Amino acid sequence: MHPKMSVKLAGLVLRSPLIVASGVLGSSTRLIKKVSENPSVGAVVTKTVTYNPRPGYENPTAIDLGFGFLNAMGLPNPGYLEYRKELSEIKDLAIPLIVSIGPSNSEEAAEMVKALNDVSDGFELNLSCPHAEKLGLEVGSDPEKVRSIVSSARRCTTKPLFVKISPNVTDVVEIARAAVEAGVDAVTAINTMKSIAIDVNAGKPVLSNVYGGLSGKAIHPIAVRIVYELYEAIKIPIVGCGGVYDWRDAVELILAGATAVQIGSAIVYSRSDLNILNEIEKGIIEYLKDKGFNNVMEIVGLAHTS
Amino acid sequence: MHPKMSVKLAGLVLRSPLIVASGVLGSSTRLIKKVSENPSVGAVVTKTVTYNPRPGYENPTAIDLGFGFLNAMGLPNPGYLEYRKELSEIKDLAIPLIVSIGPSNSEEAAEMVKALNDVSDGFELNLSCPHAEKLGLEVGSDPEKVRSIVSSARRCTTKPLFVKISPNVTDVVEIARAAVEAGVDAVTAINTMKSIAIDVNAGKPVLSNVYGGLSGKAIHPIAVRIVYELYEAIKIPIVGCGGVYDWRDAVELILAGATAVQIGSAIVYSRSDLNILNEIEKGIIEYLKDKGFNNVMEIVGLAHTS
Amino acid sequence: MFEKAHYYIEAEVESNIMETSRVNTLTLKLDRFINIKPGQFLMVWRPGDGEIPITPSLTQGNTICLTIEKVGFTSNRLANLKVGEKVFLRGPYGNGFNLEHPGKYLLVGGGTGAASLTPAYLKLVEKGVYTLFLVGGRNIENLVYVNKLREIKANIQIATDDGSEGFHGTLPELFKKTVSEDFFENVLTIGPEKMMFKIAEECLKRGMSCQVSLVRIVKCGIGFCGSCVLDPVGLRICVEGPVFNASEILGTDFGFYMRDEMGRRIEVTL
Amino acid sequence: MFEKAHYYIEAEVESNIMETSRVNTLTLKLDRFINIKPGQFLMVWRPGDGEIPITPSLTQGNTICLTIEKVGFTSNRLANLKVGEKVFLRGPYGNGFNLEHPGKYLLVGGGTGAASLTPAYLKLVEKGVYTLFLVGGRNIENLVYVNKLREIKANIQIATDDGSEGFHGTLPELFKKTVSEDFFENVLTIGPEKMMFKIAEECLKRGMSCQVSLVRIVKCGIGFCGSCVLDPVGLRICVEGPVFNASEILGTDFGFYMRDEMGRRIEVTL
Ligand SMILES: Cc1cc2nc3c(=O)[nH]c(=O)nc-3n(C[C@H](O)[C@H](O)[C@H](O)COP(=O)(O)OP(=O)(O)OC[C@H]3O[C@@H](n4cnc5c(N)ncnc54)[C@H](O)[C@@H]3O)c2cc1C
Ligand SMILES: Cc1cc2nc3c(=O)[nH]c(=O)nc-3n(C[C@H](O)[C@H](O)[C@H](O)COP(=O)(O)OP(=O)(O)OC[C@H]3O[C@@H](n4cnc5c(N)ncnc54)[C@H](O)[C@@H]3O)c2cc1C
Ligand SMILES: Cc1cc2nc3c(=O)[nH]c(=O)nc-3n(C[C@H](O)[C@H](O)[C@H](O)COP(=O)(O)O)c2cc1C
Ligand SMILES: Cc1cc2nc3c(=O)[nH]c(=O)nc-3n(C[C@H](O)[C@H](O)[C@H](O)COP(=O)(O)O)c2cc1C
Ligand code: FES
Ligand code: FES
Repeated sequence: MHPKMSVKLAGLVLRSPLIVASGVLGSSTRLIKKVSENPSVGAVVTKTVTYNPRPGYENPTAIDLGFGFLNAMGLPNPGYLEYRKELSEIKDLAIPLIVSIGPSNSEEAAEMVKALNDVSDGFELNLSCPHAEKLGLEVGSDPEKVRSIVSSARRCTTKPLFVKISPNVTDVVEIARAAVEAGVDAVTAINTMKSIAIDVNAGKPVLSNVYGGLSGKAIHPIAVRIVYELYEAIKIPIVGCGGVYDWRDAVELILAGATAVQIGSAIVYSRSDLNILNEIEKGIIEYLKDKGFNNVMEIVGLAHTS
Repeated sequence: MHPKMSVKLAGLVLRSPLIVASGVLGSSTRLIKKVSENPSVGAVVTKTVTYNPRPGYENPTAIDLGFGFLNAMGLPNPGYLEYRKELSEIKDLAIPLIVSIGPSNSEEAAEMVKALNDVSDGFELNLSCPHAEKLGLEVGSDPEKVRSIVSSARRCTTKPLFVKISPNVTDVVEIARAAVEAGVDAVTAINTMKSIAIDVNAGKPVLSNVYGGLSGKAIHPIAVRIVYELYEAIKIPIVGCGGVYDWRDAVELILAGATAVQIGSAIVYSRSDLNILNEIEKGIIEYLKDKGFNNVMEIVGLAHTS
Repeated sequence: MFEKAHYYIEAEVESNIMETSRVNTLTLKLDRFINIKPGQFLMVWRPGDGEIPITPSLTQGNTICLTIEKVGFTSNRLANLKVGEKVFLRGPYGNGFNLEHPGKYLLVGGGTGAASLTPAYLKLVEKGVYTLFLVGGRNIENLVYVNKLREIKANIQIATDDGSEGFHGTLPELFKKTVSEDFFENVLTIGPEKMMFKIAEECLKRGMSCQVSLVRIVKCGIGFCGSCVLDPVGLRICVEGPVFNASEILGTDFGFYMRDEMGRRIEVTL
Repeated sequence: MFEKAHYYIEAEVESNIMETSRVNTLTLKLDRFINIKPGQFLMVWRPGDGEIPITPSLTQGNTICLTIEKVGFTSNRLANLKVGEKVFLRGPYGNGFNLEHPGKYLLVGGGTGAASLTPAYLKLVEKGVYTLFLVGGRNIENLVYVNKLREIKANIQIATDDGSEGFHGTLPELFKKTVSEDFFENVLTIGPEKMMFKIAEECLKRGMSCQVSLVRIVKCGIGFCGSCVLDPVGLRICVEGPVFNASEILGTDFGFYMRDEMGRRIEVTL
């Protein structure tokens, strides 16, 4: 742990602002334990679990576009009750474990949060998956639904509550404000951009679900914009996510206003111990040293001052 | 002109479905003439002109991200009256000239269309520029404003009327439907994605306007998705635009449902005679030959059939 | 100028040969050359029919063979393709076998594993390395790729559970009984996981190097979805695998547990 | 792994020398080495102050000089930077001079053009090519970079409009009067457009090769915004230029018209 890297986020103290994004490397709790041993990892968000078990979509579920990735995994997960069992087996995790849940309404949100409360250090409400029916973006693009789900989750836990929002809306600030008013502790921005890839020889969309979510490099400038917009509009912490491949990408999000940064797609370029996070951390520490900052929190939102 | 490439679009007959997108290579009417001499160019859309002259934003106005570009030129243009003079000097253009206008309300739309009607072969209403105040996306994200501006333009011309829409909205179909109901002949999709780039050493947003529009490769899968969505929802032709760098990118948009395809950013990789369009055309012709099609219109929307 | 990282490779079926009632071998002509190391796999897609990982059973210029067991929807569709039909490939993915180890090689292939090991066999023979290929199946009707192996005059020994051909018994039994302790330095194996586990244990006991090609549910194929991860070590079949040194993975879920499509931990049965 | 195409280069002001009341030369230390051909330009950005194109007046490892005339907001801000302050550079952009033509070179630099031509001068001398440098300004107080050129013992001749130094008259006049018809094979010129136009015409008449470095409003610098286009030929200063063969652009708007920020066609006055 490097003293420059420790941050406070929504009541949590993280040894590093680098968080493993939801859904990457799946839901294996054994893997969470392994990943947590990487000292550059500040927290892990689990794969999104839903009320009912989901097998996910048929293959193809992902495609590498070079400048980003398209995926429609379809939120495969064993359901929150089964997942609870797995989570309860995790012992002595050195870092906070944030459980991502994908409720389709406020009742599901309440039940899931109650059931998972004692096996988690916080919740991320995934109201932004662009390719799941009746979940994710379908609820997350309606401020009223966001308000009701967040309120419901809020009533069931005192642990840090994050809401993960989508770039696929006209006004992200409106959605974030609804969540803030309903009592969320921090906003994660962003989930993937709804997209399609068609194979010209096959003449068909590649993903079995047709629609998928664009992640990686391609969405980074969109993520920076949304973090920047949110920072000017809301008072609670923001977690930046989208296309972070190196320390510059991470610093960009932090300067835009993110207190912490999630890394998803870039782990493709990494060993499964997530050594890419070590490189990103090293780069940030070097940057802070160069510019004369004592801690990464000093540069949060700095791009806004004139 | 290649027989496989000729398309009918909103009452126009184009010798090729490849159209030069609005704003690239600026507003020089002299250049339009030159570009029209490239046989792969099917039509040209002018730089967006506005009611009042606009100097555009201060530099930096553009940045190359490698996987795309960010720009906030700020719609620099001499205003529609001055531009009318320039356009009236163009003689004997071999291809249709589509004039892009960026009205902020229905009155401006009416006046501009009336004034420019005799010097154009059609209009593209830019209701989607993500970085101009009181113009573009600011009106184009509100279905009511779209309806009123399109209706107003429609009343003033019988020439083909295109509306160019933005990916920065929750529901593109709602916007497109409003335009269709108001009498538009075709929909151009998409304009750029609102984004920000921050230079980590400077610690500041690069663009003087802070916010800019992401174009190029990065937005191509988003453009394919929106064209695909529109094709399932509306009955009028769609013009695809976004990240077309090669023939595959163009064919992807056509298979998704585009009758024609606009090329913007990729001209960076081209000489100013737009030789990149020759390569794209060649690739499409080869593809059609390979797959046994007589004309490019036969593959429009083919990715939808099962 | 920017290039897309991965376009699907278009491939046309040139022939489809029935190996057994459950297994077919497709010969495909690819639209471009790709360099596939023995043991690497391809994702094989047919629009509407799904996409599954397959380790080629032959690679020769633009021509490859896929030997496919019909276990479910997609494998059935692919195994039943007709000449002239198209499939779409991405890859190659994964690490493939390390054939640089010095010494003699023993290959142990169960079921379609015999087919998947053939490119490694050919490569070793080409290098002049002494190689013996143990091939197994339930019975004479269920031996896969044996005709091909005989055609190329491969040095094979056969085992069937019912003794209808060759050795009467399983591959691990054949291995233990007929392979002398210190003759081979290297073992490569593909087949049912329980079989591979036994081979791997035996190798470890004998101090032989053993490379195992694992199967898990592969979705993305590129390393970020976590579907194919081997717990608890977090090794990805599709990136760090599918080939692992037995010593690396004995003591993990190898041989005992895998995960289903939902990520539920389930027992390995075969 | 993916790399961003262009990060800004960070540069620190090492010194700022006043050339004339309107012109300063900054010496900058860059955070990395970039290879800049004589005649190529950089986009020079200071957050809040804007970004403008400048052709370096010296390039030496990680050190470069920018000679900047204070004509408006951004150039004033940049020209007044203090030691230790930072600027951000992108580029190099454009084609630069072609110095491969055989024969002797005549360089004609008006105003800051003398500075911008200096890297070409140094390169030619390094190559052992005979080069004469004509430098012009309104009067002795407005000569730019002459101290530098004298310091490096450059082969220069000076012209001033009022005769306060060197030849009494303009650069085209000096050129016509003192350069013999067939001595130089090549002319390179940077300066006010009307001056360059006269030089270019004279060269054409004499059958000399002449390369002109044009100025238009550069916004994107990368070739897609159309701001810098030379009408009606559609050549982009930032990509196909800024250096053009006179023969290519005589007969275009060169010498007569440019476009303002809004894209309005306006007359060239200087
Ligand atoms: C690296 C690799 C290489 C492979 N090479 C070959 C090969 O050369 N030839 C060949 O015939 N098969 C090979 N397989 C296995 C093949 O991919 C599966 O049989 C196939 O995915 C099944 O798909 P399906 O749609 O036909 O069956 P499904 O309908 O998806 O499933 C049928 C049954 O098989 C199980 N199943 C599905 N996929 C897998 C899997 N990946 N691992 C374990 N069980 C599974 C299901 O749980 C179900 O019980 C390989 C697998 C991997 C990971
Ligand atoms: C390739 C290239 C290389 C250059 N190299 C140098 C150099 O080495 N040293 C140097 O001092 N200058 C150079 N210039 C010119 C310099 O870029 C402009 O003087 C500068 O952009 C003016 O910016 P400003 O904000 O200070 O002035 P503004 O406030 O923008 O404008 C002041 C006046 O200058 C005019 N103007 C602004 N920009 C331009 C332009 N690009 N072309 C013509 N007129 C313009 C305006 O219309 C206005 O009348 C170069 C220009 C180009 C295109
Ligand atoms: C394979 C894959 C699976 C994902 N699964 C989830 C998920 O279950 N829940 C969720 O909130 N986000 C999910 N995401 C989105 C990521 O958490 C992240 O928001 C997005 O990918 C952008 O970040 P990146 O560019 O760093 O990947 C997934 C992304 C990928 C690539
Ligand atoms: C430099 C530049 C200027 C642009 N100016 C305009 C404009 O004036 N009007 C408009 O409707 N779109 C404008 N656009 C958007 C393009 O027309 C196009 O919609 C967008 O760039 C996506 O296509 P591309 O990825 O091929 O560039 C501009 C884009 C660029 C890069
Ligand atoms: S299949 Fe997705 S990580 Fe291996
Ligand atoms: S400055 Fe934009 S094209 Fe040259």
